Amino acid sequence: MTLLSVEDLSIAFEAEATRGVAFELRRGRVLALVGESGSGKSVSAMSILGLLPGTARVSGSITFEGEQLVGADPERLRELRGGRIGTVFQEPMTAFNPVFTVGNQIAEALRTHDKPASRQRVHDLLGLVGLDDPRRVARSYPHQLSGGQLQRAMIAMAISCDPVLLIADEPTTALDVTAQAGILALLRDLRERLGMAILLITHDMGVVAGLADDVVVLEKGVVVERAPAGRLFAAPEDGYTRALLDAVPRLGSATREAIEPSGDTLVLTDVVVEYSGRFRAVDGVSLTVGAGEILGLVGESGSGKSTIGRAVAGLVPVTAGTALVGGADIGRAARHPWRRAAQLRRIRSGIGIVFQDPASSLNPRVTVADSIAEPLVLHRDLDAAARGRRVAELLDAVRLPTALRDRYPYEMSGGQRQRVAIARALALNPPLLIADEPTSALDVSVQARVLELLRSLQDEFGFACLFISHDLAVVERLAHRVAVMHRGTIVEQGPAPDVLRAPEHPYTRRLLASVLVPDPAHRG
Amino acid sequence: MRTLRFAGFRLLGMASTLLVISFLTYAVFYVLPADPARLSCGRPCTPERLAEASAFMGYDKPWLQQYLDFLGGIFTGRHFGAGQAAVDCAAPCFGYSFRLNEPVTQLIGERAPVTFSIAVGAAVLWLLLGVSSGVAAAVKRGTLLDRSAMVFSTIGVSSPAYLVGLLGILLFGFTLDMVPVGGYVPLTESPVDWLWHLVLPWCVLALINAALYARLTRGQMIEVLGEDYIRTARAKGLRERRVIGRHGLRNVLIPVVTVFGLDLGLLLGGAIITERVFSMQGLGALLIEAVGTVDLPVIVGMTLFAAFLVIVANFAVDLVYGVLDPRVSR
Amino acid sequence: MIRRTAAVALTALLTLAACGANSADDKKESEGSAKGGKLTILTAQTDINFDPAKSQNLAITTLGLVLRRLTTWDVQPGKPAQVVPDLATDTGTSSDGGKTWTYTLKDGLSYADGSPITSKDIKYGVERSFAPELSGGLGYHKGLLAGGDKYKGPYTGGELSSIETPDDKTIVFHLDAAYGDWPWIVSMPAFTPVPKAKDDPKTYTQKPVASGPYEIETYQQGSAVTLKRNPKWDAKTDTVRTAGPDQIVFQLGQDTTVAAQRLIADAGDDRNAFGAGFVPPAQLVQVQSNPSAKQRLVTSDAGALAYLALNTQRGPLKDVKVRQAVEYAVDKKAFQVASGGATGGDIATTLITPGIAGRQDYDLYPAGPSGDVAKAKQLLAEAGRTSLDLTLLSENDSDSLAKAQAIQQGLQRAGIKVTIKPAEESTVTDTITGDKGDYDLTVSSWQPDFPSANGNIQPLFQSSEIGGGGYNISRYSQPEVDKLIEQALAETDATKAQALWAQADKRILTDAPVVPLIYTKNSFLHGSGVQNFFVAAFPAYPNYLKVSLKQ
Amino acid sequence: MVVDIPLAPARHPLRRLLADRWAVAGGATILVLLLVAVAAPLLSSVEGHDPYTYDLSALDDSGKPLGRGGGISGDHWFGVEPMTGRDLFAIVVHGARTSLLVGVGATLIAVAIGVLVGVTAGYFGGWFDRVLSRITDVLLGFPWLVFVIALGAIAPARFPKQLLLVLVIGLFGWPGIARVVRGQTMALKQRTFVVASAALGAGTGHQLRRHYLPNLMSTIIVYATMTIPGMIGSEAALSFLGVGVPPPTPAWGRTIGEAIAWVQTDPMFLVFPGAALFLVTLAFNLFGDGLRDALDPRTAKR
Repeated sequence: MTLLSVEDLSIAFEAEATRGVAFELRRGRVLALVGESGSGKSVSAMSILGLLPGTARVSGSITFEGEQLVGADPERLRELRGGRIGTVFQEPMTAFNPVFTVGNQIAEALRTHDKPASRQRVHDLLGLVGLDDPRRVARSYPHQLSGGQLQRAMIAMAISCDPVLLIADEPTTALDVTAQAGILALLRDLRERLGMAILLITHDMGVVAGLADDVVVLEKGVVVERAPAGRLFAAPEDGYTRALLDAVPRLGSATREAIEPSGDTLVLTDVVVEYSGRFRAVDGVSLTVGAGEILGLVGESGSGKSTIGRAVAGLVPVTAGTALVGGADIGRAARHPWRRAAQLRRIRSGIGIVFQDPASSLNPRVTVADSIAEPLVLHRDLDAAARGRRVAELLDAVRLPTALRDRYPYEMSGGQRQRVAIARALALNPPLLIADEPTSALDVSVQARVLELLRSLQDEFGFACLFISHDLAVVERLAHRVAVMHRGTIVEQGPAPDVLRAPEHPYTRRLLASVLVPDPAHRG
Repeated sequence: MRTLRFAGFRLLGMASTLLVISFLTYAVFYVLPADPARLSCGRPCTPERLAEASAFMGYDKPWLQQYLDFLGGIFTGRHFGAGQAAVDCAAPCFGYSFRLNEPVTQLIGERAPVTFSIAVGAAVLWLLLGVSSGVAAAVKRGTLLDRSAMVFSTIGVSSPAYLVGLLGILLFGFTLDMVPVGGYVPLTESPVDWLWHLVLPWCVLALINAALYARLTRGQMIEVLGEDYIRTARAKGLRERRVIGRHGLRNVLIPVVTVFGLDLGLLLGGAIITERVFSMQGLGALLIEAVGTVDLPVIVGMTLFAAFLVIVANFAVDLVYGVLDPRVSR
Repeated sequence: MIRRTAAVALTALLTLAACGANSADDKKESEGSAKGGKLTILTAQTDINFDPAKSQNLAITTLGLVLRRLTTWDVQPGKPAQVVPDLATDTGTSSDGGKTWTYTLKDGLSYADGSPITSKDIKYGVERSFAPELSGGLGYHKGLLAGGDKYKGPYTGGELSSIETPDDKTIVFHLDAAYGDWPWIVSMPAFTPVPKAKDDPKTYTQKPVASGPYEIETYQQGSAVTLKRNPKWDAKTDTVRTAGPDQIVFQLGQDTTVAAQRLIADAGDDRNAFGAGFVPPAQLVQVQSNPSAKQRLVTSDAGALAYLALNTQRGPLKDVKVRQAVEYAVDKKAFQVASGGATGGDIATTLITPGIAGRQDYDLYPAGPSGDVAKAKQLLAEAGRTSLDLTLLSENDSDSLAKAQAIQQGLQRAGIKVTIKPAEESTVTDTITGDKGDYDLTVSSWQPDFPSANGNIQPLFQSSEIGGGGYNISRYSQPEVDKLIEQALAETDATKAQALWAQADKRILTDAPVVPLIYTKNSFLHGSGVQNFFVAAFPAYPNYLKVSLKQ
Repeated sequence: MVVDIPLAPARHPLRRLLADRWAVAGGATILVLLLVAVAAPLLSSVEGHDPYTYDLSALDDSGKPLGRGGGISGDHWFGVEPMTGRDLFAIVVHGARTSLLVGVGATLIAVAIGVLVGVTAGYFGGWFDRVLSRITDVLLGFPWLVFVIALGAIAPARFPKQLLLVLVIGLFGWPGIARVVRGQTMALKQRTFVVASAALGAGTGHQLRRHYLPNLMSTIIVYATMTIPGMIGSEAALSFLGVGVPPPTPAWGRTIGEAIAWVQTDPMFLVFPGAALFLVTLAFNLFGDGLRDALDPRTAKR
């Protein structure tokens, strides 16, 4: 029985966002709308709720339980929202109003739809979504809870009025793998128990495989393929779908064998990093990265992996222990940034660094060429022509056309920007590259290409690399060796195949178990 | 424990700020070319009488000594002269005005109700006016209402307070004879007259400042309306009025309160122009008068009081901030 | 302050009785003195100091309503001001060649609390004015009473032996030297009775023990003072106070412009109000086009001298030729306009003001009202100056600045550049009466402290009055003139003295230390319900004691 | 909203500014006023008067301007000043010089100090930031009017009052911009490209020059534009209170202060300088608004 039927849906703002989108969702089923950013999947979902900005022009038809929603009375749409249709969003941290308690916001949803909003009911709902201590959660403000807890609370709010349809817009994207696995399990369970239909919006094929019955693939606002999940993963028909699936990093597909490094580029010994004298972000970490070797540093958010990256770059002082880069102690130099400025500078000239966010990795007021040339200006005494030649070389190395050199960051895509950032990091041919989640903000297809680029660059230049990531599959593609971090310490390290195939530490095992496999047959 | 330490540091900071300000004020006004003793010299003012008056008031001592005496007086109180006619200034003594024959603390107590009446009333009015029109403009963004609200606020921001005030007196006081043309009646004496005398200054101050707050509120509200939690609130089916009035407004109020705290300090500390325009003898008028007559104790005491208010206002803002925004509560 | 606010007469020599501005209307009104009503007085002052030891108040204004003295002034329209007995039965009998003065109190005098007024209270009142803690009042008696220079007041110094009170009705003053004007001295606030038992120096400024027809009902710092009737005051013992209104309210801190506008509008309570301050020029103009207000405007006769003082001890101004050039260059007409035009005053050429006995009219620098620029330039050239750059110290209010600018632009015409330095009133006073003399020019006005030529000349031009609080603000020092002044002071024959003062007047102006600008007139406004409001020739302030309300 | 709305093509800020009618009107008015200020002597000489010379023939005996509208005539375009007969057009036109000079001058000082304090506080952080922020907070609410009045009284007569005003208004005017700049600097400090630059070994000078200042520039320009009207207003308020530019140098605030008393007999005396002051403030506010909208990267993104 059809619950939701979308036909010939076209949405336009200043430019066209979707054209002729159509799909059907039946009671109790899970339909996934899949696509990369800009594919129009979120816009389509928002149009169902009537939550598009006033500038949007919508045409076509959306029928929910036989009722036409396009052009419907706003008051009627309001009643449906949170009533018959629940919604879960991507960022639980920002989706809750920071100034009210979680319980308060859930009760508000109940009251709005004239449901009894007793404290008990709120606690029951929070219990239903698997939160251990519903009373405490209800009393808490959003900033006092973790992302996973908040997402569960958000789901509790979405299902508070017994909706028949749940729209889940990237419900796990902002979460750690273990939390993500839990949320997916919860959604599956709720579907079973409450018989809801779920409209799942995601870019992650792993999530699709873990939850969806049917899949609709969107590319640039147009539906390119529509199929049951099993068939789609087994035999994708459309080229785009195939490319999308191929780009997804799969654990166990391509590990790299360990190499014999000629010496150690980075040596951390019992490194401790404390923030403001209290909080220990890193608690006695020892590791080495050999010359020409890529060490994958894996861990969930808050495990301290990024802090290690920053400590190695001298951006945060090391509280105790030593951090030697090419034999020089950057940890000590960073403790006295003024007294040891020259030393710090010298060590830093041997380190390249790439960060996560391509949107802010480049100075918006500076051209591509000037951004790449910055390290040259700082550390090499080159004339303008020589710098220009080097910039051209680097652009070439990261597979960017030299024509881009005079562009500004806002004139480029995220992937292009990240390539520029890599070029800048490599400008001085540094012996050590620190890559801190370099691809996690990119679409899968872009991510695959950037990873490929990094790998070939490493082959070509032979730098040592500290590769920090939360994504085990990504790490597996690049790293020779892997270190797993948990709560500020390294719980396990060793050659990549050993750690990722035959983990010894229970935490590593749990981590691996949580990784989603983009195959519906592997549902946990 | 941490809270205590924080509060301790905060209080220490406040005290040292006040100390620095009092010292600077003393230093600046001490170099004024006028002799404060001459005020109390009488006529004819012979050099002997002048010296006598100067010694009585303590102006004959080195100025650093005078400053230290002043500081001491805050904690222990002071006496000037001897015998039955000796002038007492009980602790906390922020100086004694020989021109007005009253301790500065008492003077401030007497004048403060005027200034507070102006400030509090105007502030309430301008907050109501500013925030509500700012919210309305943000919600109806791009409409005629929004644009006319913003045109009015630009005009308001561009108008000097004294000009508006004086024109207000002219129009409503003289021409239409609707309100009194300045002056102040204590609330305790006649609440109706009190209100009647304050209506015009309130409106003038409120109109001008509301313009600023309307712009601020509008900008903040537009920003807040773009936040995820607003979308969440809508997605759970809340009525638009509740989305704006509860989820939006609460978050908009946080920056508004910050700005407001500072403005209130400014207003309390020196509503000089307002009081002058409306012939009200509040703290601002007291201060101007004191500067004109080199009434040094009043100047120093008042400046310190103003600084104190500003610092307290800052502190209060921090507290309110903590209440409004659970993320910063320590 | 002598210069701007209140002025006090200290001599029995009286001005002529001409009083054109107080026309027939006022006289008709003065026939009846109705009782009752609430009178409002609008004043720019923000506090009223009722402590007689600290007050510089005129006998006919605020303090006179509440406090009585040994003698007081009788000021009535069309008549010269006289010193008349107040608490005393007469204006004093002298003996010992004018060194001893004896007064007897009237019968049936009592304070508001019913206790009798005694001569000991007056002695105590005078004594406490010597206390440094209570300084700030009019202290002329301090230099005249024997032993006054050493006495420190009753709180620390015991009694002053030169004042005797043989009984409760009699008081005797012993002076260091003979002083014929003593009856005027005892009309000053310090000669108010203060009962020792009620003397709390800390609160007496707001809670004096009333002896006059009114006592203080409420005192609201900075906003209002309300007077109510003193039931114990007996009209039979008082010849000068009519005590018309039942209640008198002083509204403090009133902007003079706003106050004048209110009085022009004449609405509500303002009908029963008058302004204590002069009407500003703009409102004088406004009054001209308002027949009702025009009727309620009262203008005094030409009185106080407004003049430009040239600091004779500074740079180019040491040269008499330069000073004379300034005499010609000044645009007196512009100054007159800036002072309110014809209602602001008459063009002045002499130091002794009209109405003072013995005044001789003359013009040493005949340049016409707008000055003689050519002559000024010629004199400057003779002095070897092509240009001059001077500072003018001015008070920082729009009226003073307007006047300063009138001077500025006048001198500009002769190539004399003037920079105006505005400062607060007290700063100006301190600078011009201080010892340093850091200014070139300043505009001042002088109401004679004595309505005698003496009052016009001695305080302003004797070399002993330079600095140290003295008002010789042109810092003029000329032995010949000093000698003339001493001679005139010592002269007991009035006619001879007047001739000497007139001689000094001319002699001084040949040295051009000051430029006489105008003889100012003061204008006041009152509401339509106010009657018996008049401004006599001297002092040029309204007589509060006689004002009543139409009933 | 996280809705993936396609990026609108980025337009150049200048084009966006030119598309804003009100901003263009404000900018044009500012230009005209600047021209008027620069050409003040020329303009008033075309009319035939300077702002200093008395013209008693234009007044009646009481000092009131002869003729209608405060003496408006072919000879005196805006009429004359009561009590002096000085030409009001010349006064208003020359007053623009005073207002703009003090307004712009004080803004330059305030912006210079504010940027210095804001950038260093935000950049260095720690106790340095805490001390500077506290000073900023206190000064932001400080009754500086009192200090200005007192300083006017103690400054030597020869010290140019205009310069004193510029200095004093500027010295008390910086806390606002310091706050904004500090906030922006702290935000920039978190931006990856700044962190990356530090990780590359860039020194303080390089970072400030290369990364901070260029990205703060639009904020600074917008804020400066929005500050000028406030500064002009401060000068006028001080002149109104009688502690601003000394006479006879024309200043709108002082003329307004004087005109208040005349408003019932000679309203035009108030209208001209009042309108001029209002107009210049309004123009700067409109222009500043437009500039902010045009330069704000957030509105640029939307």
